[in-house]
Amino acid sequence: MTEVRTYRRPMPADWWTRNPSYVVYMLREASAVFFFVYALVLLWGLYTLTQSEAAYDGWRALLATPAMIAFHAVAAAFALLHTVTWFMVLPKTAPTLRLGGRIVPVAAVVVVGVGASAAISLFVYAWVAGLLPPGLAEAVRNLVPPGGAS
Amino acid sequence: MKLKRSQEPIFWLLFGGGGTLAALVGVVLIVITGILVPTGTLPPDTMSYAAMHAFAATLFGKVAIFLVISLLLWHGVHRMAATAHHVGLASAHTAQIVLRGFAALATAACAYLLTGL
Amino acid sequence: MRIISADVVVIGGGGAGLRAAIAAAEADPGLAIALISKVLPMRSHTVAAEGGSAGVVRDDDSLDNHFDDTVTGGEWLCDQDVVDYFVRHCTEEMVQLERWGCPWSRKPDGSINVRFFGGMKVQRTWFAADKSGFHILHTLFQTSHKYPAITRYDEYFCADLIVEDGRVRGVVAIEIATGEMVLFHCKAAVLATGGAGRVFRQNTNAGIVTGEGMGLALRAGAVLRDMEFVQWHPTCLPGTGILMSEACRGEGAILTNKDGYRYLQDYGLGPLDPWPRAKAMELGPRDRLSQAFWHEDKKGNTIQTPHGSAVNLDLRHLGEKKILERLPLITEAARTFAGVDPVREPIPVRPAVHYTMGGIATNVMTETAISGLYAAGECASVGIHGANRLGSNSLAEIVVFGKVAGERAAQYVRSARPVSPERTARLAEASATRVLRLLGNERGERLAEIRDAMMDAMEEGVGLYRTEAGLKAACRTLADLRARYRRGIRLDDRNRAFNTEWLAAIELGSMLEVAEAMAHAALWRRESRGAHQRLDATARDDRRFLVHSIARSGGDGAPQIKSAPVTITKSRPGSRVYGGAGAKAELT
Amino acid sequence: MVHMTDTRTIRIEALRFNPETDSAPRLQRYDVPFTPDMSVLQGLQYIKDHLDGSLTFRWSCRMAVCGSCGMMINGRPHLSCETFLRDLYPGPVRVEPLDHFPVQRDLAIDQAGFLDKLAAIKPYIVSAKDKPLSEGPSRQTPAQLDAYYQYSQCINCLLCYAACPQFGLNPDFIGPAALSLLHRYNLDSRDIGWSVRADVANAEVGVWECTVVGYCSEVCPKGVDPMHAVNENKVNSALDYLGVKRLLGGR
Ligand SMILES: Cc1cc2nc3c(=O)[nH]c(=O)nc-3n(C[C@H](O)[C@H](O)[C@H](O)COP(=O)(O)OP(=O)(O)OC[C@H]3O[C@@H](n4cnc5c(N)ncnc54)[C@H](O)[C@@H]3O)c2cc1C
Ligand code: SF4
Ligand code: F3S
Ligand code: FES
Repeated sequence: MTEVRTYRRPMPADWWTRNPSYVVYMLREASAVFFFVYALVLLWGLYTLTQSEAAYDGWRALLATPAMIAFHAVAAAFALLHTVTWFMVLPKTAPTLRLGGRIVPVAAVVVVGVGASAAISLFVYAWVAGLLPPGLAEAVRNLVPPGGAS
Repeated sequence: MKLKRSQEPIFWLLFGGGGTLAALVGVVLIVITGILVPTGTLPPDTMSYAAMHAFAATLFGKVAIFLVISLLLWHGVHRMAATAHHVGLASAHTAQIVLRGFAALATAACAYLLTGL
Repeated sequence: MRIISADVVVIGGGGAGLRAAIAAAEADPGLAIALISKVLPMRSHTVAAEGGSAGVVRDDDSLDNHFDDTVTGGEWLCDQDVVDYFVRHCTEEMVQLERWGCPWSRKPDGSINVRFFGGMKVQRTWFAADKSGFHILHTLFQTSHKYPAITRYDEYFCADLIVEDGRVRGVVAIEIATGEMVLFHCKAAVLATGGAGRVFRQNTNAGIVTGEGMGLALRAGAVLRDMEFVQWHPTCLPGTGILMSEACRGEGAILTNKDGYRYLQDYGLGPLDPWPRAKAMELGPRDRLSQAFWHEDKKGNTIQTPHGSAVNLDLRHLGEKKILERLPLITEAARTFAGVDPVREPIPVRPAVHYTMGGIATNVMTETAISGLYAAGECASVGIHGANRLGSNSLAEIVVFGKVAGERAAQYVRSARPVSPERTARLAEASATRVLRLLGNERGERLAEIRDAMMDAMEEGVGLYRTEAGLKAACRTLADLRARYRRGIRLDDRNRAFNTEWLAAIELGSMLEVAEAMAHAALWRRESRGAHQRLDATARDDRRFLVHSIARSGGDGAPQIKSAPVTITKSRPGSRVYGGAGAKAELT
Repeated sequence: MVHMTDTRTIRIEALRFNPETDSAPRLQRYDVPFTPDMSVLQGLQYIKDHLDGSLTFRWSCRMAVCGSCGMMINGRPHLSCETFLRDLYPGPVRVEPLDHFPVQRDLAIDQAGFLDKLAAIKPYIVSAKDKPLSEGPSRQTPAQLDAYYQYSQCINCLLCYAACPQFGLNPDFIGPAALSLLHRYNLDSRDIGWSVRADVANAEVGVWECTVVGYCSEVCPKGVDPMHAVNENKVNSALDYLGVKRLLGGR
């Protein structure tokens, strides 16, 4: 049999720069690096917390350096990108959602998801900042006994 | 065609858990711990040694800290392994072994530290 | 030359070929079945069929209705014993496709939905949205994976049949990827190579519909039947010929001329009301609708487009919801290829060549004149279409007779006597040499020149309306083109691997022979019947021409045309009327 | 309305590769006169008929349904028969074989790998019991039809593979189209479902090779949304891994 000769084009390491859709994908994936580093920063904080107050304060001083604040600012932006893209992909892992026979558009899922995320964020912020309405604050205190987060 | 069963589901579930957590609270946590508290925008004792100690002493606190740190790590390494492969840094397999090994160690360390509090 | 041994070789991976291969595999799982196709099976032209496939299911329908619609539609040139077999087996094949997963459109209770097609008394067309052929083909192709007896040879181009002592012995093919010549030794072969619409310029057919099966069979000693009957589809986009399915009209679309007038009422298809009505106005048969266009055009009532005159196919009154739900492919195609949104504007359409009623002559068992050689699908003339095919009968045909061909071939293998492979191999070598010679020509014309001249000759002389003078001129031109072809075509591409220019050159040889058979048969038939309309013999002449035409190869010369009897069992030739007159005729 | 007869000229740059003479592909340029109704495919046919008969590409239906004519047009996978030169004017138009596939010749890629994958997913109805044809068609409600219909629209054009970098990096990846067809049969009410094709979905080269790039769904000309098929099956495969797929109503 005559062999079928073919040419296999190489896949260069920068393939993802050739197409805007790939660039967006890589940016989305890059958010993972920030979560990873952020988790390590927290882990380091936890470690200092087990050591001594001085060590822990040292960690907090590190957090207050401009470089670290800049890092967190960028990380927050990527986290936001993650939130939006996560809800774009989420409906793809479930059977096609239908409401009254019509397919629910991805945009609707994103709006609901991002809305939920915003609500939770608001709650956490209010809790930490001590801005919860009294009734809710009481409920939270029952759940997380004194000392809480604030 | 040779088909070998993938062990991916377990890591994918960790990735998915981390991704969902990150999507819901990622932004607010980073903003609070990384920007608002260090810049003093929130009351100074918000993350004080005493407050955090007390928080980590509760069961809720332990679980919350553990989930945030470990799941974000597992989430992170999952995509980082793929990206490392994408840009030609390592084969998908090597990247997974290295990064997942690291995540496993860090998870263990986190659990260990929390039990000490 | 590479040699492969098989029991049955099926040439063609369209609906007919796949159904034949599956039938052979089911008849005898121990057979070695080779399925050869010049394109991946799912690229075959069956994929483009839109409207649907016939099969009696409604309580108010009957096999007799289907029989009558078919025979009347074919103006009594159908072999009625074959039509009888056909209508009795359509529904079963539709159910079979359903079992294999074809996503037929359903009624709310989950039962099969059927729609109207032109020339039908009762709705009988099974459909899968307007992608019926696509779904049928993919269902058959995917289902064929269930049968280990079938080995596919995708992108193998069949160049010749080897026939010894009146029996088929082998198939010579080119493996396209490498250009290697391959001989398939076989005991039986099924031709399922599709139609020949590409011999005309304006046509609805895919690029692969070049009539090679007919050419191969003709050269091997089989005969072609009823080649003068070529169906024009009345509603195609000017220029590309892309089809706006009959399903549009089945769903209620109307045809209007440049003044917005529903001109079909002037051509024996009216009156207008009540509407919709079976076999009237836009639901009349294709030949009548195409012919009405020709007259409207002559009267100057058509609109002018850069690709010739056209009339309007208007869907707007159906409403956006129904249009999008029932005719998604049409909507997409009209938007993409004509730049027209059918929800808002009428679609300009004109007739284009659509279907080859004639083909390799077979009996009801799909046997050709060569023993061990079977033919099914559009390449065959089994006898059900007569002078004009009824819409949605050919998708049914490819499965009903594809199955027969596969079963018959499997059965034939059991009785086939052993042969000397050396002699077959020698004949194959000779055939390969002939094919390879095309690659070596240092001088000659460009392929496209001869092909374009052929298409012009066919459009000009063998079109919707024919005359003796026009046909004679076409015959002369075609003879001349064949001589030029023999003198040589000079190819730019001299490579063996994936040389599509070479394949096109081989195709052109078959196309010229098939075109010549069409022209000569049309010249011979001095009457007007169904799709064959002569301006110099406008009446039907049952006394002289209630017979099939048979074309036999004349070698390098013109084909010889003879007649053969038509089998008439229960339906006596009557007049073929539609519209109000048709309803009256049926009452009496 | 544009005048369909206006003729302009556009440059088409085609990637050429001849396995008999070339060791690597090269670009060749052609100037092609075109009218506003001409597709890229018709531009290539013009070249083949009038300028260079050796330019090799696949086509058949020229109405976007047979899936033959996929190629990279200006770096993006398209069906060349439904991509119009007027939209690419003033050009140049770069046409290349579909990314990530081995090139057979010029714009023709090697499709054999895909055909093997298609065979591997058992692309046919596997039913619990054989009902004789005489019992007539099975019932399938419009809702049951809807459940899989979208995934049955795949024309096997392979644009999604050209869009998927994971396939580029690992040619063994079963890939978006084959996995969509796997899903199509699993979702069909006439099929016994997941268990029949689980081995393919669960495999290393099955759904788990996908990293949710999602470009496959962007380029798909038939709205199949292969990304959805693949990722819905990650959940199925994970449940199967945990041994709860059946408990949770998996067929
Ligand atoms: C646009 C359109 C719409 C239609 N709609 C309908 C409809 O609604 N209802 C209906 O009943 N009919 C319809 N028809 C007609 C119907 O689709 C065809 O008649 C039918 O599909 C033909 O099927 P086939 O299997 O005979 O041939 P094809 O599907 O044409 O298959 C031919 C096969 O032969 C192979 N082949 C050919 N030559 C060679 C060679 N030399 N070597 C190797 N292989 C070769 C090809 O690769 C291909 O696989 C339509 C036709 C068109 C053009
Ligand atoms: S899923 Fe879409 S892009 Fe992929 S092969 Fe099928 S039709 Fe083409
Ligand atoms: S592009 Fe590829 S990675 Fe997944 S979502 Fe589509 S298969
Ligand atoms: S030629 Fe058939 S899809 Fe383009």
